[in-house]
Amino acid sequence: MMFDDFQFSSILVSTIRNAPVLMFAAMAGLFAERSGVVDLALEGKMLAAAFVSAAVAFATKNPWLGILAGIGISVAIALLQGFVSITQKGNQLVAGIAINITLSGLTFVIAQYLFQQGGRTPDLGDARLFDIVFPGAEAVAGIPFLGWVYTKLIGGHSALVYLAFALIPVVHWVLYHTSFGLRLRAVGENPHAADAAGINVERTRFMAMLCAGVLCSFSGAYLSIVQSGFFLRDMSAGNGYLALTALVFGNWRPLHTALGCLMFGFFAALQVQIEGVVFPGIGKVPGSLIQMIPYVVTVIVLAGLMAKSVAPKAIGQPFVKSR
Amino acid sequence: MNQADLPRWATAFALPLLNLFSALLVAAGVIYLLGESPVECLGILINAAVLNPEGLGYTLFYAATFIFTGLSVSVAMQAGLFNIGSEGQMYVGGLGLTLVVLALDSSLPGWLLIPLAMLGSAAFGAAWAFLPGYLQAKRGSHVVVTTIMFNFIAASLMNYVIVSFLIPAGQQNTASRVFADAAWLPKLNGILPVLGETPLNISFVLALVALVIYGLVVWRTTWGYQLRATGLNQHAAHYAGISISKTIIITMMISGALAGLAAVNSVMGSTHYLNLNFPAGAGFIGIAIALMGRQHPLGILLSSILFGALIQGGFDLSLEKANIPPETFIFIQGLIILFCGAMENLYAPALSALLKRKEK
Amino acid sequence: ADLKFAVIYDAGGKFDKSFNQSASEGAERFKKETKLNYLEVQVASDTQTEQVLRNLARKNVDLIAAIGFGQAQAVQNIAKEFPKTKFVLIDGIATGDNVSSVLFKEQEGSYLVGVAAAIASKTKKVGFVGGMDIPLIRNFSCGYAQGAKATDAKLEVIQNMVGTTTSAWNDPAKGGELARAQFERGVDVIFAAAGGSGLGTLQAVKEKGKLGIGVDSNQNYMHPGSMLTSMVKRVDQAIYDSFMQLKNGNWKNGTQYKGLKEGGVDWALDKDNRSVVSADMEKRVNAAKQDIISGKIKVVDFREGNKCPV
Amino acid sequence: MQPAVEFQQISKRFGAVQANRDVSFSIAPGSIHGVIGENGAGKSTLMSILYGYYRADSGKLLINGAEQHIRNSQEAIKLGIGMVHQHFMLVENMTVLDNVMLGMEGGFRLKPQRHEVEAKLREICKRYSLDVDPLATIQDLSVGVQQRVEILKQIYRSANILILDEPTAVLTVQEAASLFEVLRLFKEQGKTIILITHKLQEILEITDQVTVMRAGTVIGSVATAETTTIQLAEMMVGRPIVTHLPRAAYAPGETVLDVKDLNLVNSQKVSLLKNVSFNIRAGEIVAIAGVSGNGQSELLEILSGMRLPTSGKLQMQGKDLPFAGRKDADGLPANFRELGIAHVPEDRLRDAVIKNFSVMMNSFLGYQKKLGKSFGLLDYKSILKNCTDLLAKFDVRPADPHLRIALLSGGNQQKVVMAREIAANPKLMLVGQPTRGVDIGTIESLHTRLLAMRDAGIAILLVSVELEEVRALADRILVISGGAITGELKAEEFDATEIGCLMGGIHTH
Ligand SMILES: Nc1ncnc2c1ncn2[C@@H]1O[C@H](COP(=O)(O)OP(=O)(O)OP(=O)(O)O)[C@@H](O)[C@H]1O
Ligand SMILES: Nc1ncnc2c1ncn2[C@@H]1O[C@H](COP(=O)(O)OP(=O)(O)OP(=O)(O)O)[C@@H](O)[C@H]1O
Ligand SMILES: [Mg+2]
Ligand SMILES: [Mg+2]
Repeated sequence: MMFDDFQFSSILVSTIRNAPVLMFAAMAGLFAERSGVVDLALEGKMLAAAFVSAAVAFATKNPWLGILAGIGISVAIALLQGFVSITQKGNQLVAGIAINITLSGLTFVIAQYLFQQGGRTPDLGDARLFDIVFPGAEAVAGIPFLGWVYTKLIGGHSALVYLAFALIPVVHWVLYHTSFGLRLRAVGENPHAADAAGINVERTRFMAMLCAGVLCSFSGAYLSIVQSGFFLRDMSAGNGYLALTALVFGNWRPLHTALGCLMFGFFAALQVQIEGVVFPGIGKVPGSLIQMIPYVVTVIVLAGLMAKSVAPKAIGQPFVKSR
Repeated sequence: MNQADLPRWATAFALPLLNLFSALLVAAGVIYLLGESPVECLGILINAAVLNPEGLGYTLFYAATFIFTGLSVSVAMQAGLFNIGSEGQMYVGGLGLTLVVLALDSSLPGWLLIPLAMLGSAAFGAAWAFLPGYLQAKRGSHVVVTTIMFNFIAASLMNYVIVSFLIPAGQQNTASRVFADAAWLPKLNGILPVLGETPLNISFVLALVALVIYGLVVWRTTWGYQLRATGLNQHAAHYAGISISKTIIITMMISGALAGLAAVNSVMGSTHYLNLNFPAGAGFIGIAIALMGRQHPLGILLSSILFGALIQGGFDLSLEKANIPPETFIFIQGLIILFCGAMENLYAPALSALLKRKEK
Repeated sequence: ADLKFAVIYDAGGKFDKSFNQSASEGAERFKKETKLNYLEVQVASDTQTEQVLRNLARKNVDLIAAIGFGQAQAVQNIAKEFPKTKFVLIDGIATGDNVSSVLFKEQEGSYLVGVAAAIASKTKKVGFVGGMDIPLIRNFSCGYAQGAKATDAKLEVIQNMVGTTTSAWNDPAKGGELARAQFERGVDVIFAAAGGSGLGTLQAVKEKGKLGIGVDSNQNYMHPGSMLTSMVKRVDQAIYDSFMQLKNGNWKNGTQYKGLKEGGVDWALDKDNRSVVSADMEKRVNAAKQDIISGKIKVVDFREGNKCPV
Repeated sequence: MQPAVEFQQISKRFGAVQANRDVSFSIAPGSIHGVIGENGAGKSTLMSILYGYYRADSGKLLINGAEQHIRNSQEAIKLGIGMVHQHFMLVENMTVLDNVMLGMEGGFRLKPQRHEVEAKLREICKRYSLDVDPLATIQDLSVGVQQRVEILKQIYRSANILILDEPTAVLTVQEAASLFEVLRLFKEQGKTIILITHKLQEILEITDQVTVMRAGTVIGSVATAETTTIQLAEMMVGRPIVTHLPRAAYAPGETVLDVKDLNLVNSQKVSLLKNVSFNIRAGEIVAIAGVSGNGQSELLEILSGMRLPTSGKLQMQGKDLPFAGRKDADGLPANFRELGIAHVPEDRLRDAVIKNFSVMMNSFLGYQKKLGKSFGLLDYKSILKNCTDLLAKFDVRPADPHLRIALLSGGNQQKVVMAREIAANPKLMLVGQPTRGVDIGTIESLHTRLLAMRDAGIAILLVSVELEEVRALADRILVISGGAITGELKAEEFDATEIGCLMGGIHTH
């Protein structure tokens, strides 16, 4: 295969498919972290939601019920995380890591107990979420550029993909144009000031965790009932941490964070495409080195372009009303 | 409501024990649901991990690795740096020692080769941590993010190096050749035959030494003072004339070196070759250990042993009980971290109330 | 007393839908036929392998099957320590009077599915999704490419690996994504050798109405009609044979290489893929099989020179 | 008439500290009530109880005659209580508008309310002559303006009982005066105001009644008209206070610090210091007077090595200060300290102490390198001894070297910092706002220390916004405005009006 072989169009479509997993999780993290709770537990919530969504979708043959159940479990875990890090004022990093480890084990154990397939659920078959084909897609498919845009780039994805992209302006709006968003930001920036203004800091943080729970569940559901069609142990595969990276990268702002997710999606897609490509002058780069691309790019971008990211000030600190 | 009202014995022992007990109670519930007797399982677990000398040997063997990764994470935390990259640093550290060993194991005696190899692992680990440290210090790039990235990069790089250069011709195991005997760490069962056939080796002793040095350096030296000052208040540290960037870079390199040294135990003490993904999460467990052990030498030691025991005991238990997959113990580890590491105040109010009532 | 048997799976685990699972099927068949039970364990690291092997040997297990190349060194060590215990090692080589090593010529089976893929492909582009860039997986892909290119020299083979960490074997989302990316580049047949991630690949294949090729055990049943075939690696047979030999008293040590000729690898043709395998294809694949067995076609083993001829 | 607020036997304890003990007094509606007391007397704690931050261990709280159990600030706000805290309670990266709205948004969508509130704010600003831009971001505002935002918040919330905890600690005289104008307007409207301050002059100026606290208890409540600052001071500290401290005759030695053409331009290309030149000689106190935010902080930072100047010649005893060729100031303060420069920074909590360290561990911050034994080990034995000595000498209360320093009151933290820097036996002492938030007893002792240092031949640079302090200490006064020195006066030429003009950037000569 030669260098000019690789296809930009395919990379773009792939980017759009790759991004939602990160986008949901990063937006979930955004709610939690803007409220001052470090969310290292994205991975765990994602995994739990992936499992429960798949299991329920399989049992009921209905992907929507699966998604609903996924929301339930993810919210439950987020609230547990809230109990530990908000009510108990425990170490938020420990809580996050503990939840990830716990769920990595627990999802396997339960999946194994229920299905006896090595921590896997059976194939969902028709209970997977279908791709939405836009009306008239067939008719325009033949038109050179527009056809591709309509049927492949913006059409032909699952509902969750559209939800993910729709979320970007919504999260932005909630954060900056509603009283909830105002309180959320205040609580994450200076909880003492918020408290003095008569805001219940703990309740606001719990609300944020609730949002984080709901959003993160979509990420898990997307993995299991859209992308894979079954649940497999540890299938979150580090995406929770990547989402967190995108969040830091995006300076805890919705639009920039989404951009970060798209960037990861893009480089993952690019990496797929240039594996095995013969570069002029360089030759074939070993696949394992190509796997590094998204990560190396992130480091370079972080070090070069957007050196200083400013976290919400109160992040990671439990709110204690004294000196 | 807070710990301050409680006597020392309560915060140092009673609360952690109550928390450990709670975690085990939840675990027992799950084991019961899986159809096994929790009491019997606990018996097997304790026997396999602690009472049986050989099992204890394995427990301590695993603990030795965790002490190093736990120290790696802890020392960075003292400077306010959350080093998630111990995993990658340990992995690359393994390469450092392997290169030394592969080059010299036919010519040097063990007493010279082993320290050299350890130096190699520390140097490579430190080098791998240098860039995240440098970028944090000079460019303000978040060390959490860069170290996560460096873990992925290490995985790719090591995959490339091992597969392309280290696998002996015609072999399919994704590992270097087996080291010559000179590079095998002396085992402790030479001195303590009761341990039986365990890979427990002198790196456990080294780990204990490292704990002591860590404690001394952090709490008793000027440098340690500067380290903690930087971690607690960078403004004040700057005011005090401490070079923040130097402290950050050096601390990250020490952290990386400690992570690199974690490779010594598993590579030179057990498998005697460098294989793909050999750290197997030990770097991440180091985070849990540092957090649970509150970055305190004794805490790190105890949580390392607890985790070693869980891995060893859990493995043996899953051998005996087909219904309990080994993953159950990942779950239990998580529970223990959650209860002991993040909910340390769970029982403080109740205990405090109880003590007050007794006083009256 | 009854003979005692044991199987040690590697980190992939008994249910990997791949060679560990195949091993367990072999042991299960043996148990059914002989009513002789066996122990089974899964190890997480190379250190544990040694521990388990020693434990089992001490419990006087007569024959221990160790699955996966990662266990080679441990088998070598423990076999020396316990000369009375017998060991059968899959995918790796250990020496000793009490050790039998079984290796498979994956390249030969892969060659056959490569031929099938080349015939089935309408776009003249076929894909390969591997778990990790390691010699074993390279050998699959190299055999596959050899078969495909031999059938049609102009045919393009596009390869991707899932990752470089252990999650590379457990990332079906990425496995699926690789498949979709390959489809967009025109691929219409994909051979997936990526453990759990490969299941995601095959799922995507089905969803997009393309053809997939399974690996290790016969995976045709997973998506009937969407599976072109599977490259079966008869680990089950190797385990079954080894157990049986011990029972019958004719157990032998030494290293065996099992290719097409020895029935160690093959392509799978059953009711589930009957509909997609044309008579012509069946004929040509079987012809290639005969040529390999007879030696007329030499399939290069990637591991020998760390190079692939195509 | 019913008192607006009545405390009955309020007690509150933190661990070993009895912050309030049986506190009882009442506050008449429509009055301005002063609360004074030494650092750590329990003033803030009492107000926090009133505002629902803490719950009293025992005692009763009556608001407008009815007993109330205020469990949190929401409930306090509902009762019409507002509080302006010692440390501003503002979200720094938000606008004034958002800060005012916070907690009182009045609907899910912000947009419609934003317009309404903005209009209302502008109107309030006009009515009370408060100059605040509702759309400015807090972190861009000077402390004086931030203070106004706090007041604005309370007006917007139409608080009827307003608590102000040391509102003037960081304000200039002018700023304080305009604050008091607003408070008088409040009073006219029948609002009740509780004012905590360490400046007795202000008590006399504006309050109707004053309550004095000491060690958690009430010493007495008196009508302001019937008392004097001297009486109040004595009630507070339990002994007479000397207001005019004795000092040796002005006899400066050789030049210690020489600053020539110092310029500082920040990353946004704003010029913060402009051609600043001056010198300080041994045995004199040179004060920099000015409204805060006019370059004083930056000047101190540069002279202590915490920040690099853009250009200029800085000499210490005839030798250049060692920063030439450096890219950043990382680690530089250590070099400056070695030359005998000690520094008491303006923001002690941020720069001068590590809150989570014990007093002892803070007692050598900055001098840690000097304390090393062999192998870089710290010599805890002598550290503990030194620390115990310092605590005794400076009367730090409680004198417990193992206490976390955050648990000391602000004044006592300041004493620890001063003690540490003085003990270093410097040649040049840089002192920023040494008595900010400190009670008068402590001010007296800190001033005595500084004068003793001067008399001992040490060069001292004092940065202070308190003209009283400048008058009490300085031998020479430099006035800074907009980053430039706008005038210089000798101690005997002290003239508050002229200094005020210079501070405003108006040259009189
Ligand atoms: N949250 C707390 N935990 C422990 N001790 C506290 C706490 N808050 C206050 N204290 C202690 O209670 C006492 C009273 O403190 P408070 O802040 O009320 O004093 P203050 O009169 O406001 O002093 P200042 O004039 O310095 O502001 C002090 O000794 C202080 O150290
Ligand atoms: N008098 C002493 N003699 C010897 N060692 C001491 C003495 N006082 C303190 N130390 C040591 O110094 C260490 C830190 O002292 P200290 O507890 O005052 O500081 P800290 O800021 O509270 O520390 P930490 O960060 O652990 O809370 C302690 O762990 C102790 O080992
Ligand atoms: Mg106060
Ligand atoms: Mg104060």
